[in-house]
This record gives sequence, C-alpha cells and structure tokens, in this order.
Amino acid sequence: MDHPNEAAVVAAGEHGAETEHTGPGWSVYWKVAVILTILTIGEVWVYYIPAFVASRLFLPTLLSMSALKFVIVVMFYMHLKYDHKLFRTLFTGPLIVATSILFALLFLFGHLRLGHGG
Amino acid sequence: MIGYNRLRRFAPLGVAAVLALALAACAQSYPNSTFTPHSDLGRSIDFLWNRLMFFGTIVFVLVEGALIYVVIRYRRKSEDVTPPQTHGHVILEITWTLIPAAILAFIAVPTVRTIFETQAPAPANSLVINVYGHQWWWEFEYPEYKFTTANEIYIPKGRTVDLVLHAKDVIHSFWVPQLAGKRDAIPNHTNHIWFTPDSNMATTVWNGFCTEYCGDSHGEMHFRVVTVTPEQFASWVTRQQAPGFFGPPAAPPPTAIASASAAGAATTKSDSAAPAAASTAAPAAAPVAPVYGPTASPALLASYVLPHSEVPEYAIPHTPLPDAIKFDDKLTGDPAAGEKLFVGAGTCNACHSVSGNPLAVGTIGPNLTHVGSRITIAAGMYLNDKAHLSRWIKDARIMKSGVLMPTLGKGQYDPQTKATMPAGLSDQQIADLVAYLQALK
Amino acid sequence: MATSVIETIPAHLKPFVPSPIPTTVQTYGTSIWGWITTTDHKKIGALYLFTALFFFLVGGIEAEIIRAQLGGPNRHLVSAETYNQIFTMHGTTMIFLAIMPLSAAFFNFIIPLQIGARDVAFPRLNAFSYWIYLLGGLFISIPILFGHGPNAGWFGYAPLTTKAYSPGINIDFWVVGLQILGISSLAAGFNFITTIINLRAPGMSLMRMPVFTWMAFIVQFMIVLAFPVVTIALFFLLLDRFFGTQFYEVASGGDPLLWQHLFWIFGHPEVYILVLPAFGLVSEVLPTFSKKPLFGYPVMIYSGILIGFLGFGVWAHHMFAVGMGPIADSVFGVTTMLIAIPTGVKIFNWIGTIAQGQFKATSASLFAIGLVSLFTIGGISGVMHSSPPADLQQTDSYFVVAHFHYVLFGGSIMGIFAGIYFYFPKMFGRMMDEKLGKTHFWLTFIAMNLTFFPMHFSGMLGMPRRIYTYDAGQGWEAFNQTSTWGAYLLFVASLFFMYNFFKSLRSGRPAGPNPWGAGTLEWTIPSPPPPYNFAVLPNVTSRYPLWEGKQADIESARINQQSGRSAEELGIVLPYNTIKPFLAAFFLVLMFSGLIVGHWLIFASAAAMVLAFYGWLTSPLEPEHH
Amino acid sequence: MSTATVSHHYSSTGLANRKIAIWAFIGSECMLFVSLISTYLIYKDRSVVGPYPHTPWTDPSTGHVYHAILNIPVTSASTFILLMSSLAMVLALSAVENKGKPQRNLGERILGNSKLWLFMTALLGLGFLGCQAYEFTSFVNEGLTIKTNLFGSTFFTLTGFHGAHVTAGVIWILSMLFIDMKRGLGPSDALNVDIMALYWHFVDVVWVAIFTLVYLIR
Ligand code: HEA
Ligand code: HEA
Ligand code: HEC
Ligand code: CUA
Ligand SMILES: [Cu+2]
Repeated sequence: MDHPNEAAVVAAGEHGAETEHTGPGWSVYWKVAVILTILTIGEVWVYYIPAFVASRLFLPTLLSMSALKFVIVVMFYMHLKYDHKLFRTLFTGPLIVATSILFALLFLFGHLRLGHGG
Repeated sequence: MIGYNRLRRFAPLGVAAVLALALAACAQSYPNSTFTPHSDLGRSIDFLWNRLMFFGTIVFVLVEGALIYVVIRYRRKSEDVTPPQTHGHVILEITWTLIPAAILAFIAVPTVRTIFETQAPAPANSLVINVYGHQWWWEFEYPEYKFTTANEIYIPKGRTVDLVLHAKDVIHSFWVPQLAGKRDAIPNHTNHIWFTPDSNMATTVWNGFCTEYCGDSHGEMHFRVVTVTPEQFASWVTRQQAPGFFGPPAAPPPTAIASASAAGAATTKSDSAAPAAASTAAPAAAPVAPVYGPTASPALLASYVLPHSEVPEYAIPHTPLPDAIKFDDKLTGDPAAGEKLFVGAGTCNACHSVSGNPLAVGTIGPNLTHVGSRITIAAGMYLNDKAHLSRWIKDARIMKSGVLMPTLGKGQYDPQTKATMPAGLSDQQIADLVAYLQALK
Repeated sequence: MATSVIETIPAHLKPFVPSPIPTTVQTYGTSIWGWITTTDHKKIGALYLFTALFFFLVGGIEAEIIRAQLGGPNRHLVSAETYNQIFTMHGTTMIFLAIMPLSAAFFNFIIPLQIGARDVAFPRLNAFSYWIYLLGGLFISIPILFGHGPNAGWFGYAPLTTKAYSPGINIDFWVVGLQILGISSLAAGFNFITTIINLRAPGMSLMRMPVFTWMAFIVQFMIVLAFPVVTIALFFLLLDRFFGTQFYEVASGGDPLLWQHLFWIFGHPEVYILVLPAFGLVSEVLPTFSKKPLFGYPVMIYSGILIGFLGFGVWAHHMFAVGMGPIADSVFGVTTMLIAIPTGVKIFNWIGTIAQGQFKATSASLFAIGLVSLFTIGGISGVMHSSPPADLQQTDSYFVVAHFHYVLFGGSIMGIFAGIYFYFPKMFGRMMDEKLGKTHFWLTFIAMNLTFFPMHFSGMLGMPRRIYTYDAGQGWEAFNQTSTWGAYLLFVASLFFMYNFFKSLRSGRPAGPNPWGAGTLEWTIPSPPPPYNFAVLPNVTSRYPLWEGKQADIESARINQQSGRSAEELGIVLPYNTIKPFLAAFFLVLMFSGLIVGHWLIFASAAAMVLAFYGWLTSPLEPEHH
Repeated sequence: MSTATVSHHYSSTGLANRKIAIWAFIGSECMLFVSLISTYLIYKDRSVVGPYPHTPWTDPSTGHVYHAILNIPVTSASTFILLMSSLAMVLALSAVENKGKPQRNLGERILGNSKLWLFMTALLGLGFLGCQAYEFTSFVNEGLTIKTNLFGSTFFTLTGFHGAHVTAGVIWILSMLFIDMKRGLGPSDALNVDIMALYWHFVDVVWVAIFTLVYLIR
C-alpha cells in the first residue's frame, strides 16, 4: 500500500517534449526570399512614382504588399503553416486584437474618416 | 442556518435606500443634486437616468430576490442528502442571455439618440462663453461682450449658452450638477457643452466644480453660476464691460467712460475693439488714458449684480481661516493707496488685470476688474470679505495648497519655498489693497 | 467536532477511503534562506499571499485616513498634498499590490494542483516574478512615508504627470514603480499560459479544467495583451521625464488623450484581470457547498472568454467626458453594455448552481454569496455609466467611486476572501475558525454596504471624487459620515480576519486532504501538499474527479492522498533552490532606481543583472537524471 | 526507479514549454509594437516644429532649411538586409536540425553548415544595426533628435525599440554561434535555435510593418 502504483505512473505516459516540425527546405526558402525581395523592390519603386503616390491606390497597394510580406515570413520562415495549430492561435489572436486597436486608435484621433479614403 | 435569518435584516436597508433616493430627488437641502435638472440637457440626462434606474431596479430585485430565494430554499438541512447532479439547462441559458439583451436594447436606443442630440453643434444664437481652466481657478471670457471674469459667470435664463472649454495647463473638467453634465477642459483641445437654462427658474446661484483631478488644490477649484433674467444679464454685462472703478461715485465726463471702456476691451485679447452691444461705442484707436481714482457713473453703479443677501447659503463658502495667518482686522485701508500698491510695491499687476488700468494687465492670475462684486475669492474657497481677502494677500500659499500666487506679507512663511519672506507688505498696506479690491465693484 | 466535516460527506461523494486526518501538519520550513531561494510554486504562492495581505492592510490604512478626512466637512486631518498622495497610493496599492498579487497567490498555489502538475512551467521565472513584485512594491510604496509619494491618481493623467506640472520626484517613483511591476505580471503571464497549456495531467482536457484555472487562463492572456500597452505609455512618460522627449508635452503639440487611450486600453482589461480570478474562486466554492457541479460549465467558460475579448473593446467608456464625438461615444457605450450579458450569464449560473443543491453556509460560501449579491450592484451601476450622456453626470463623482468599490471590494475582495477561507486548509493544512470567519463575513458585508452605498448618493448629489475636503452645507455630510463609520467598521471586521488568520496558521485544526468534500484534483493530495504535489500524475477522466466516481480518478486519488514519502524516495526530480532569480530581480529593480538615484547605478546594476541572468540561464533547473 | 523521469518531461500537448512561451511572448510583443506604431501614426502630422519626415522645413527664426528627414534608399537597403538575415536564420535552423545527416555535395555541405548561417545572420543583423546607427547619426546631424519634436520623439522611440530588439537578437545569435563553435550544435539543440529563430523572424516582420508605415506612407 505504501508503494505508489506503478501502473498509474506508466499511464501518465512519457511524451517527448521535442517539437517536430516538418518544415519546408531550401527549395521553399529561396523562393520566399526572392518574393520578399521583389515585393520590397516593388514597394520602394512605387514610392518613387509621384503620380502613383498621389493616387488613391498608393495606400492600399503599399499596405497589401507589406501585409503579404508579413504573412509569408510568418507562414514559411516562422513555419506557422506547418507547425502545431496551437501556435497559430497564440499568434493570430493577439495579432487581431492588436490590429483592431491600431485601427480604432487611428479612427479616434481623426486619421481615418469614415466614408473617405484614408 | 445563519444566512437567511440575517439576510432578512437587509430588507429595511433596501427600503431605506429607496426612501433616501426619493428624498434626494426633491429636497432643497441637496443644492448640487443632479436629480433636479434646470436645463434641457439636464433633463435629457435625467430621462436616461430614470430609465437606467428603472431597469437597474428590476434587475437588482430579480437577481437579489432569486439569490436569497435559492439560498434559503436550498439550504442544507441534513448532511446525508445528495442533490440531483444537474449540469445545466440550455433553454435557461438562452433565456437569461436574451432578457438582458432586450433590456440593454431599451437602454441603448435612447442613449444613442441622446448622444447625437446633445452633441450636435449649438444653435446659432447661443451665448458663447470661453472657459479656460487654470490650476486652480477658472477664467471666463464673453467674446460677444468682450470682457473677462473669473470663477463666477452670469447666464441669462432661456438663452442657450455654449461653453467652449480650453485648458491652460493640465486637464480640468467643468461641472454644474444642477444644470448639466461634465465636459473636460483639455490642453490642445477645444470642447463644447451647451444647454438652455430653464426660463422659469429663480434668479439664483449654482455651485460648479472642477471634476478632473488637476493637482494639489483640485478640491478647491469651484466656481459659481448665476442664472439671471435677460434684463439683469444685460445690466450686469454693462458693468462688466466698464473699467475697474472704485471710490465714491463721481460724475466723470462721458469721454472718460468711453475711452475707459475701450481700454477694457483692449485687455480682452481682441485686436478689433468692436463696439459691444451694451456699452457706449468708442473709436477703437482712441488713446488710452490711465484711469485712476473714482470714475464710476451712478448709472453703472446701479447696474445689476446679485445682492449678497440673495446668495443662498450653499453658495457661501465656510472654509475656516487658517490659524497660522495673523492679521490686524481693525485696520482700515485707503483704496487710492491700495491702487498704487497694486501696480507698485505689491507687484499684483504682474499677474492680475484690472481693465482700465494700463499698468495692470497680468494674465497669470484671475482678472480682478470687478472683484469686489464677486461672492467668493480663490475659486470659491473663501468668502469675499475683508478678513479673507487680507489673509489671502498676506499668505495665499497657506490659504490654498500649491497656489501660484506668492506669499506677499512681510515675514510670512511660504510653505512652497519653505522660506520666510524677508520683505513684503505690511498689514496696513494689505488693508489698503483690500480696500481697493473691495471697491472694485 | 474535530471529525465532523469529513464524516458528513455523503457516501457517493467519498468514493475512496479517506486517509485519517493527520495530527501533525507539515510546514514549509522557516529558514529565511529557504524562502528566498525557493522555486516551489506553493511556497511562492504563500509568499505572494503574505506580501499581498500586507499591502492590502497598507491600502486599507490609507483608505481609513481618506475616510477620516472626509468624515465631516472642512476637515484638515491631512493637508491637500498629503491627501493626494494617499488616494493615489490607495488606488495603486489596492490594484497593483493587493488584488493582482492576491490573485497571483492563488494562481501559483492552485493552478498546478488543479491541473495535476508538479510545478509551473518555469519555476525560476516564477520566483523572479515574485521578487520583482515585492521589490517593486516597496519601491513605489516607501516614498509616501517621506512625503514624496506619487500624487497624480492611479491613472496618472498627462500632462499633470509631466515634469512641467509635477516637477518633484513623486511621479518618478510612480512611473518607474509601475514599469517594474509590469515586468512581474508579464513574466508570470507567460509562465501560466505555458503551464496551463502544457502541464495538464493526462486526461485533463480543456473542457475538464476546473473553472478557476480557466478564468486564470483567460486572465493571463489579458495580462500579456494589456500590459505591453501600459508599458509603452509609461515608457513614453519615463522618456519625457528623464530624457526630455515630447510625448505628452502640450507646448510641442502633444495630445493629452494619447495617454488616456493607451492607459485605458490597458486599464479596462485590467479591471477584468482583477475580477475574473475572483469569479473563478467563487465557481469552485459554490459547487462544493451546494454539493452540485457548477451549473452551465461550458457557458461559464465561454462567457469568461467573451468577457476577456470584449474587455479590449470598451476602454473609452472611461473617457465619455473628453469629447470624442458622437460616433465614438455611441460605439463604446454600446460595446460596454454588451459586457453585461456574459457577466449576467455568470451571475445566473451561480444562482443555478445553488438551486436544487444543498447549500451550506460557511465562511467561504458566505463570501461567495457576498460576491454574487454585491457584484451585481456594482455591475448595475456600471451599466448606468455605460450610457454616455448619463455618465456625464456620474463620471469623476462619488457615484463612480461607489461603482468601482462594489465591483472591486464586492467582487474581487469578496471572491478572494472566499478563496482564502476555502483554500487555507489546502495551503497550510489547518482549518480556519468558522465562527470568527462568519463574524468577519457579516461585519464586512454590513460595513461594506455602509461604506460604499452612501457614495451613490453623495455622487449623484454632486460630490466630485479626489477632493481632499468639502464645504459644509452641500448636502453631503450625512452620506460621508455614514461612509466613514462604515469604513471604521470594515477595519474592525478586518481585525477578526487577521486574528483568525494568524491563529489558524499556528493552531488551526488539522485539515486533512479534503475537508470540504470538494470535487477537483487539488483535494486529492495531502494538505499542505508535498513538495512534488502528486506522487503519481493523476489520470483524469472527469470534471470533478472526486465526485463522479470514475475508477481511474479514484485510483489516482487514492495513491496521491496517502503519500507521506519524500521526493527522493519516490524518485521525483525537483528543481534546485536558487538565489539567482532573486538576484536578477534585485538588480533589475536597482537598475530602474538608477533613473532616480543616478545613471551610474543603471550601468552598474545592469551589469550585475546580466551576470545574474547568465548564471541563471547556464545552470540547470534540476538535477540531471539518467 | 523508473518514475524518476516522469515529472518534468510530461507535457499535455507534446510541445516544448519554451516554444509555447515564445509564441505567447510574440503575441504580447504585437501589442507592444502596435502601441508604438499607433503613437507614431497619431502624431505623424502634429509636430509644431520641423524637421519633418517627408517634407522640407524652413525654421522661421533662423531661416535654415531642413531636408525631408527620412532616407529611403538607405532604409530600403537595411530592410533588404534584415529580410536576408531571416533567410540565413531559417538555413541555420535547418542546418542544426539536419546535423548528422549525410552531406552528399558541396551545396549540401554549405547548407548544412550551421556556423556559417548563424554567422551570416548575426552579420546581417549587425549590418542592419549599422544602417540604423548611420541613419540616427545623420538625422541628429541634420537637426532631428529625440527631443526636437513629436516626430523625433516617436520616430526614435519606435525605431530605437526595434533596434534594441535586433541588438538583443544579435547577442543571442552570437551566443549560439559561440556554443556551436565550442561544442557543435546538433538536433538536440534544434529547439533552442528554433526559439531564437522565431524571435528573430518576428523582429523582422515588425520591421516589414515599420518600413511601410513609417518610411513609405506619406
Ligand atoms: C473589478 C473591476 C470592475 C468591473 C468588473 C467593472 C465592470 C463594469 N464597469 Fe467598471 N470600473 C472599474 C472597475 C470595474 N468595472 C473601475 C476601477 C472604474 C474606475 C476607474 C477610475 O476612474 O478610477 C470603473 C469605471 C467604469 C466606467 C467609467 C465611469 C467614469 O469614470 O465615468 C464605466 C463606464 O461605462 C464602467 C462600466 C462598467 C460596466 C458596464 C461593467 C460591467 O462589466 C458590469 C457587468 C455586470 C452586471 C451588469 C451585473 C450582472 C448582470 C446581470 C444580472 C444581467 C442583467 C443586467 C442588466 C441587463 C443591466 N466602469
Ligand atoms: C481593490 C481595490 C480597492 C479596495 C479594496 C478599496 C477599499 C477601500 N476604499 Fe478605495 N479606491 C480604489 C480601490 C480600492 N479601494 C481605487 C482604485 C481608488 C481610486 C484612486 C484614485 O482616484 O486614484 C479608490 C478610491 C477611494 C476613495 C476615493 C478617494 C477620492 O476620490 O478622493 C475612497 C473614499 O472613501 C476609498 C475608500 C475605500 C475604503 C474605505 C476601502 C475599505 O474597503 C478598505 C478596507 C480594508 C482594510 C481595512 C484592510 C483590511 C486588511 C486585511 C483584511 C488584510 C490584513 C490581513 C493580514 C495582514 C493577515 N477609496
Ligand atoms: C505670481 C502671480 C501673482 C501675483 C504676483 C499676485 N497674484 Fe493674486 N492670484 C494669482 C493666482 C494664480 C490666483 C488664483 C489662485 C487660485 O484661486 O487658485 C490669484 C488670486 C487672487 C485673488 C482671488 C481672485 C478670485 O476671483 O478668486 C485675489 C483677490 C488676488 N489674487 C489678489 C492679489 C493681490 C492684491 C496681489 C498683490 C498684492 C496679487 N494677487 C498678486 C496670482 C498672483
Ligand atoms: Cu481643475 Cu480639478
Ligand atoms: Cu472600464
């Protein structure tokens, strides 16, 4: 009676705590790097086209290019696409809260007018 | 065994609470009550309050009732009984989600409507008053009539007043509970609150408070709002527009008044001295002659201020005099000597304006042009009488924590610099100053 | 008498043979060195508890001074300057040094036990959190003894806090102190998130997790999302004050509302950080004393999550008077109202838990009832605030003071007292005195209402908050007098608690593993638990392993309850004791104080801190095992 | 005794504690940087005096003309450098993970060289910091300090905060490189490198946002 029950101990199980992520390899990594480079060049390029800067498209274009860069780094380099879905929740949850607050603040300080573009 | 018996005792408490509330809603002894609004805005808020109170009471009674019921009904009588092991009830969950949601809808709809109604721009013919919060007093500017006063405003009944709120240092908040809700005065921001005082109420005084913590003397940053008839208001405006006058009434040549009133206008931060409605028209470029000595016309002296006898008890401050300041109250002062001190040895003019006196144009402290006619000094902290004025001049820093006005009495201790004033005003000089200030009606 | 509690548990609620109630009770040992170097979550929990109770007392004494000053008109017990420091420190102490750490005491003590773990995920980080809390708490609290206490209110609105308007060092202590305390909460947040995600015993699925752990889990997320914002807001202020930046400088175009928004983006989630742990405790207490599982368990969880989430979208309801415009006012008003729905669901489910049960009035369950009844009042006044036009008459008046004391005292503190009476036996192996406890409850309950209910009236009758005195004849005297007498009575009530607490620590009746007949995992092990908590990790098959009579649960409970053996005998590896977290915390606090003391201290202590961290990170957590 | 190893190695998800913690930390950092970025954007056009980010400014008292402050070419380069450091970092991680696998050709030998890639990451990180140091000093020379105006305060604080994160990352990488040189990193260290890499990439994506929101958008 004074011996702990071995069976229960075994039932508790021993799981490896190691993370196994079958991340992508070089073949993906270099492509991602190329896309990132192209996007960066694109961003800087449009910055230097005065007509484009003045147009309504400037802001959305820049924002979507940067968002795209953000997403592919997170998905491939941070291998969120391949990793446990728990991590995705841990990251996207706060990210959603954070971006909502960013937009709310911009609205509150008069930088976003409803019904006008930017 | 303990719970339910004692819980019953709280029934009287609840009843008492409701009674007290009813009492609060009507009694005269609550001079700052928000339950007796005297303006359109006040009533809009009160309408919402009543609705909130109505639903709040229902929720309160139901929840506390249910709680008391289950605690008594399901109290443990025997240790051997095992209750049914229920885990939940879907219909119940849905019900007690939907009912509060419905209640909230009844609150939210009028709330949003009231928000848009009360925050619309003020009507065009409103009386605009620029309010500047300072640590720890209020500056009030009437741009329409071009004069500035402090810690006390008069507003005409029945005319919409649009208070435009600014702050000169930190954030303050403007609140006259009987008239309207609060609105913050924020540096680098301009805020509005507007309302129409009921035209059928009495000519009387309302207490106002600063309600945003703003440092040491936040607790002593009061003001008074006097609601008057339009006629009284017009008359009062005439007086305020006139330069500071003191001494026995004399009959000065009309031009003196005219130029003096131009001088008054010149101190109100406005370049164009456009003729004000109630004052005599004066050419803007008229050379400003210094106005010393008794200058008031009988007409001006007859103009309206709320007689001190009509000031209700709650608007008269009872702050006790600090024992630390000794002053010989028997001294009598000479206003003319006081005026010289004001712009001379007293250095009062470094911070204070008295319109009509080109040497007194300081803007750090309250405008003192008609200080003698005010009910209080130091932003509602003390009664405006000789005893308080003299001690205030002698050692304002003991009178009011953190105050910017320096300690001026000779040999007085200044709690901020932790030093004793080597030089300064004698009691007689202070008495002169007091006489001068009291004469500035 | 001595045997009554456990004997009275009905047959089906004791599915295993309880071990006899011990006659001697384990203690945690008294060596100071042992406490300073500990990494045991239970000892750290106890440290949190003692420290936080101490600060609670400090905050309480500050409250008594406030009330003494306001007991009558034109009183000058303390000067305006002193009063301002006192109310600032009262709010700051109660929120950051009393309630949050009291909750942390329970997180530390209870979470690993409830999920069947041997410790938290990062035991040394845990010790680090505590030491930062203690040292940061002293840092921010001591200046008031010398007349230099922070004096801009607990939310320190800019520009009052800038050098231009607060040239003294009072605010320096506040900025730096809060910055330090934030680190403690953040570190603990990451620690508990990891612990709850990863150290749950086999079978302890999320939907079997005890509700206290669930609420704590939500709170940790709120902490790690809310604190960074105030960290940044404070960092700006720190730069402004020490390095001449312009963030809140009005003359440079700075916007005072920036601080307000950043502060309340933190500040509103913070109030749910303060109350959700109490909700969790009550959700453990009520089922136990009703002998019934928590009513609507999944709904309780979802509503908690919803409250946590909505909590991030309502912050501007603290700013209805600043003139944000009708759209913002409407949006924030309505989102605020929405929070009442999930909160109401909680209230109703607690009532549902008692209904059809077998409610037994004990100190713990009475305090839990106290929470349900008093928090409701505070919630209703909260909803009254949530209507922006109506709030214009309420904001910054004593009506708000009434609201937040009903939710903070009536909610958080009541829940925490329920938790203390409930878990004291588990923490220290001894029972608290029930008679004294019930006296404490009734006095507190009455005095609490006496203190705070009149504030609803004084507020609506025009009394602004944060005023050091008020004039006679304003119609506020009677209400203030009542409040003050109520506060005195609260203090008397607290004496009963203190006496009970210390007496029971020393000579309370030994408790045994499960004195209340509760159903969750923490009650399956001895009281106080052995250093390793569980001799074997339990295999969880139900929400209330001690109640539902599943064979696997009974088996693990039977084993764990009876282990009187040491960790070595069981072959369980425990973390080393280590001084390094203490040193790292010590030098970190010293580094921050360098901002005030002199910049040389920053560099000297930063170097020492890095060394301490280096030693920490390069030394193993626990003995190498084969 | 066989029970010995149970305690600290049991986990409910099979994931490593530290990896969960770093993701929680990264989530928390999102709020930190959003607060900084929001402040920058809120104050964007509110400086009472120049210099300004995108437009020249003439000081009315001295008549001195200040150029638009931001230097897009340099920052574009540093942005590129930081992106490439992320590439180096994933390669370092996969080199560590695949240590001990056969390397059949030069390409695989290069890709499998964790020291090389750690070094490259640190070097690129230092390159980024170099650009930032250059940027900061030239701004100061042009008359913009952290005390000058709202733009200066918010700009230096935001980018400085990010720079501090990069600095911490570089120190972390160099320590890891040091360990690699001392005893060689292998698959059993993969977790440690993984965590470091996550941190590093996060700092990178924050820069992606900053580059667009601060430098490019006008
Ligand atoms: C524990 C902390 C806590 C909690 C839980 C809450 C809960 C709530 N609070 Fe409170 N609040 C504070 C602490 C807290 N508050 C503090 C400290 C301040 C002041 C800060 C300062 O200025 O110093 C403050 C201030 C404050 C304000 C700003 C007031 C002002 O300064 O002008 C507002 C405005 O909307 C508000 C609203 C609410 C609401 C709607 C809730 C809701 O969550 C309440 C929901 C609960 C219920 C409603 C009761 C149960 C529900 C039912 C029984 C269902 C049915 C009910 C209805 C349909 C009404 N609070
Ligand atoms: C958790 C939060 C909390 C708690 C519990 C309290 C408790 C109390 N508070 Fe406080 N209060 C705040 C949070 C809290 N307060 C905040 C945030 C503010 C705003 C500050 C600001 O404006 O900046 C405030 C402001 C505030 C004011 C307004 C001041 C002003 O605006 O000028 C007043 C006035 O009466 C007041 C009174 C009281 C009283 C009488 C108590 C009493 O309930 C206190 C009773 C408690 C005790 C007497 C201590 C008992 C101690 C123990 C039981 C532990 C001892 C045990 C051992 C050592 C083993 N409080
Ligand atoms: C350094 C500036 C300064 C000087 C010099 C100064 N005052 Fe003041 N004074 C103030 C300020 C600021 C206040 C407002 C104080 C408050 O209520 O918080 C004030 C208030 C007053 C008030 C009360 C006004 C009211 O309506 O509440 C009077 C009267 C007064 N001062 C008279 C004088 C006299 C007389 C002198 C010279 C002998 C003088 N002051 C010198 C700054 C100054
Ligand atoms: Cu001004 Cu408070
Ligand atoms: Cu809130």
